[in-house]
Amino acid sequence: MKRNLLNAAVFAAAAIVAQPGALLAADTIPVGVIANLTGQDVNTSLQMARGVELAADEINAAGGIDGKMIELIVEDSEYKAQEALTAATKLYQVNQVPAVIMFGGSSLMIPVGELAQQEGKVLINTSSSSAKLGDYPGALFSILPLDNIVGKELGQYVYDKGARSIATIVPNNTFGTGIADAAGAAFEAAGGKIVRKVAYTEGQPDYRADVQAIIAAEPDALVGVGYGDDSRTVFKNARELGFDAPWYAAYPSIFAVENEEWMNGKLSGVDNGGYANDGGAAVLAAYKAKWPDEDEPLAHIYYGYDAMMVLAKAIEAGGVESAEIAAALPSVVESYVGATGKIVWDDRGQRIDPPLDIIEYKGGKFETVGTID
Amino acid sequence: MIQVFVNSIIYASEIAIVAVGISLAYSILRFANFAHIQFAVVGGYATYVATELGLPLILAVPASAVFVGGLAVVVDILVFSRLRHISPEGKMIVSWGVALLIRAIVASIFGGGSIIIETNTTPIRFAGAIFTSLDVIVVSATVAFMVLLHAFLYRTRTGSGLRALASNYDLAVTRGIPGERMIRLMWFISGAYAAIGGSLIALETRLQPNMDLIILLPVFAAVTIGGLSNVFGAVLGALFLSLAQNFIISIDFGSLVSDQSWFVPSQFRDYVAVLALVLVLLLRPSMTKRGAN
Amino acid sequence: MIDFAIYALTLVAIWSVMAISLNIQFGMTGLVNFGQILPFAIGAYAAAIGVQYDLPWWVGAVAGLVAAPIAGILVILPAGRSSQDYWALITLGAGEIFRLTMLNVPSIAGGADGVTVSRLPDRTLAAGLAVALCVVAYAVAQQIGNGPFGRMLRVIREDETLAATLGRSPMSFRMRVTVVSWAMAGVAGVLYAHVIGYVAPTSFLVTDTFLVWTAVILGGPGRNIGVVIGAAILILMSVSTRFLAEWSGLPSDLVANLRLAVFGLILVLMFLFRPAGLFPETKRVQNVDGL
Amino acid sequence: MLTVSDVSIAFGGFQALRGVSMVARPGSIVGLVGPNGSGKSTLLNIVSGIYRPDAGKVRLNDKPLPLGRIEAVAARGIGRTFQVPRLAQRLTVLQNMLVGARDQPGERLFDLFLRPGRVAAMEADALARSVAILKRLGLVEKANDYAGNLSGGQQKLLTMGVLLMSDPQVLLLDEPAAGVNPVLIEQQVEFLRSLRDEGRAIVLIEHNMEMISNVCDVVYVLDAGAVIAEGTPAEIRDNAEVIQSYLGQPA
Repeated sequence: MKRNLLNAAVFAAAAIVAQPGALLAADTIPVGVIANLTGQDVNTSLQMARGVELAADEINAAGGIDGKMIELIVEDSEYKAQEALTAATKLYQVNQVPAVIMFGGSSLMIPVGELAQQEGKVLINTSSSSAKLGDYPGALFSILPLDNIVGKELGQYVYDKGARSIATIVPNNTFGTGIADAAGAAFEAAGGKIVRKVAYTEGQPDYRADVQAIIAAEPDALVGVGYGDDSRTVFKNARELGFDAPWYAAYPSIFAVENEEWMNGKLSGVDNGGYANDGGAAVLAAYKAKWPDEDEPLAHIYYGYDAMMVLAKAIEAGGVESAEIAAALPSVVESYVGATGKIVWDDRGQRIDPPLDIIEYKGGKFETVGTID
Repeated sequence: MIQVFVNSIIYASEIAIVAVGISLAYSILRFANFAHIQFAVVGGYATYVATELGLPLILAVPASAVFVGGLAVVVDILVFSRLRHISPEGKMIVSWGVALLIRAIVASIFGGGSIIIETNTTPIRFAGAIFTSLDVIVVSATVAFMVLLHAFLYRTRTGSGLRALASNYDLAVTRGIPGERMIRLMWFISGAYAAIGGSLIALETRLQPNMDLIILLPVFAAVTIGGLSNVFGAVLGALFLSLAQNFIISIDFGSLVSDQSWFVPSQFRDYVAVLALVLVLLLRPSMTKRGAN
Repeated sequence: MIDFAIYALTLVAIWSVMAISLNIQFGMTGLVNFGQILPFAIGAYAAAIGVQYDLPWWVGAVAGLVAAPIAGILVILPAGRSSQDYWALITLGAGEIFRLTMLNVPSIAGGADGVTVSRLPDRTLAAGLAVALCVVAYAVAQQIGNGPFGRMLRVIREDETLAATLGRSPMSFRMRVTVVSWAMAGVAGVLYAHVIGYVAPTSFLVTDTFLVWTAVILGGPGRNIGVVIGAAILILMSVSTRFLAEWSGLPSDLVANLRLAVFGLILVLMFLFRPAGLFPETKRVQNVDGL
Repeated sequence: MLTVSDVSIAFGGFQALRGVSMVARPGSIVGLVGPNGSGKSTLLNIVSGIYRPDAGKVRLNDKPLPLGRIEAVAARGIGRTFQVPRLAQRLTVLQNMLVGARDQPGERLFDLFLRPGRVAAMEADALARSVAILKRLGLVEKANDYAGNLSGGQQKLLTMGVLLMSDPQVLLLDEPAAGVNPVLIEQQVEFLRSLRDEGRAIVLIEHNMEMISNVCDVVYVLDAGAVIAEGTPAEIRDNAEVIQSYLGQPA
């Protein structure tokens, strides 16, 4: 709260002092960022935007791209398709940005992807995992990988950890149900039993009834995925209601952990590798240096960071025009190892075969305890 | 099954204490106040701020209640008192404007993300039901505040004055009850109860500026089932709604027709609230006929 | 810049149609509809479902045009005799029932994720269609508002018992008004779906209904040109705050919240100081000399 | 001919009318008198279709009226005014008059959009009739004023004008003279007589006994929901009991 007010005051003061209009000087490269700064899932979205910011800081500190500084223009999507399109139209047409890095579900990403394709612009997706995103090759590139591999590995992992009955809890969208189905199928194929499936609508004030039903079903373990405020609320309900079976997750690092002490040693799962590598560690260090008073960041900072980094490399290799960026992106990605590990794209610019790690929540943060080939 | 009742009582407690304020305002001013829901949200945030400043909850919630009660009075002085003569639906639209304004201010100050107020709770298992020590506090607090409100309305002169205004405003005023002063008092109570309810909800769930949109329909449904202007009817309405909501998601419909178990997903609780709201409004011919002559 | 202006014009035109459709109901007839987003959402989802089944675009459009007024009849038939504050809550509930269904039943239209709709490829074409729809809606609303039909609507708005004692059925007029205005909003929804290229439940919230309400209250209930200007002011304010955020350097979330605050303030201040709107309904003067 | 037979209605526990019968013939003026709360307005509300009685019938020309359905009763040719004049306050005097005209094609969407000629012809006709009636009422100078801006008396005259636009067989008038200045009352009396001479039946609630004596052919006296006396104004005036109990009240 204090931060927000303070920010506002500082920005207001800066606005009076600064020369408006000088923002887009000729020696900068404008890059658009679309995030939902209001509406649902705000915290997660802000984390992604900060990841982009960290990358831009790093690039600019190193002298920019061929001497030109990256200039970020952040727009709010309100988590609404209309506003996302307004933001994208403004960025592409008024600010003339060649590329936009965006956070948002498929209901926002797909219309903006379609716009980007029609206009011959570039969009980098950091958050949506819909299979339809592959329909815009040459315009829409994804840093976030598709789900089914992770889900499948998760099912096997849970069985290997000794669980024989599980309950699943996921948000009711393609991402959540996709993971639940893949993990459930692998788990059942290995010989396990699913005792309760929950797919919740996001944005509910509490998930008490869901958690109670899971407790009543007495599973050996809980398997799920989630992010943002909803995951935090699920944890809160589970903790308060005394649920204490282990928790296995796909992408545990994008969870917003609610209570460090309670979660300690309880949560593990299959995640994209990379956060534990040098790149990830460096981003984490930069984050803590820039925002020292904040809680542990979410994994979305790494996706935001990598998105900005590959974009910068593509501009460096190809040029500042959208077409040049789109042409250069697939090749620069091949040699890039970022905060989320090695990036492999299929021929439509969608991330596949992400490095998979087993990570555990210990002592307030995630530790990599193994890898999956 | 006990679990269903326990959950219903907990949820009903959260909703009821917000709902009584709407009924109270409706009984005297005859309009459904959207801004009331926002008073609850402000109450939740005020409690959060008070705890951040180091106040224990037992003081933070009353402080929040006084603050929001005052806010409700200020809103009345600035807005509603100048619009006593306009139609009920006009007041409803204005109250939406007030709600929007307050929500935007809250979001500007606290940011759009959600906040969880730290509480120390322990799980309790009783007769096969699981709940928490916080739940016990929430339910007891609600019962206590309801008893208090009942005693005020039925055991004090001021309270019976308020009831007289509710049953016939003009008549009560001609008999010497100071209408406008009592309306201010009513706003204070209504705002304070909203704040208490909002704080309890915040403790049980989480705080976010658009929390109002989540609790709007259940609260209005509870008020409507209770008969809009009947203060304690709203409590029964909340209980009835809550029972219906929790039963619908606890019945294993799947096992009734096959050996696969299938439950109505918990988000369908919202339907129960909206459908209850709409059906009750449609099926109240005696009330809908009012104003025919 | 010009492309952005064309896009903004498209939004202004679509939301103007919504404002006109609410104006016929509320401004002229006094129907307090807090669920005006419902016919809009029905139109948009009709377009989306049509596309899902690979039907040509016009099938979805016709479906939207037909389904929206049918929904209107279904809502008004049982609720049409309720007093206006009840009717307000009932329509609000009806809109939410539809949105919750789309949100919670993914097999219909993708649930929370929503579905793609074929997007109008040409921005100018989209703007042209939106403006054309707006002109048609305006013409229809003018014809209704200025004729004997609109005169009787205003009598119903002022005093429905008076209308009844004059031998008119207020219910019949309300029903017809609902059919016309919900059809209008339904078509606006169809066009909206094709302009945005995507339909998801987050586009049809209670808050969106109140955006339309703010436009009507600001512009002047009962005056078609007024509510169009009201909608234009709100949408242009909405898009221009993005430039304000960039220019001032204020965080865009703060600016977005301040914009909402301004919308709330508009509603309150208009009621307090200018209840007839910026462009109040005009007095219709007729020449009686020589008769 | 309007025939009310044995009409009763109760609200909650309160018996507002008990077995009231009344006849109003074309070309006659019937007066309803009695103290406040005696059921006069309730009777008018039943005849005009606002309430459906618990028992009894109301017939117009031997056909029962669809009681409880205001618009259907009005469509049968029964027009009424109210104690507090009901007008569309934010429409002009002229527009209020035009609203009174029946069967307007312009109130049908089909005709409004597709037969503008018919609509215009009807409008021109209604306009001419409105102006003629406004002239009779002395309100033509006010034609383009908002109805809400007229004085109370003028509003009462206007409500009668609006009624006449629909050419009703029966007029039910609830205290047309209350709060009206004497000059306008004179005008009203003239007007009522001319309406009667056109062959209409008029039922009149009035406390002003002078007006009752002047214009009524028959007078019914109601008390506590029942008719306690009926007759010509002269007979009623001579009924000492009636005078004692009820008509001594200030008019």
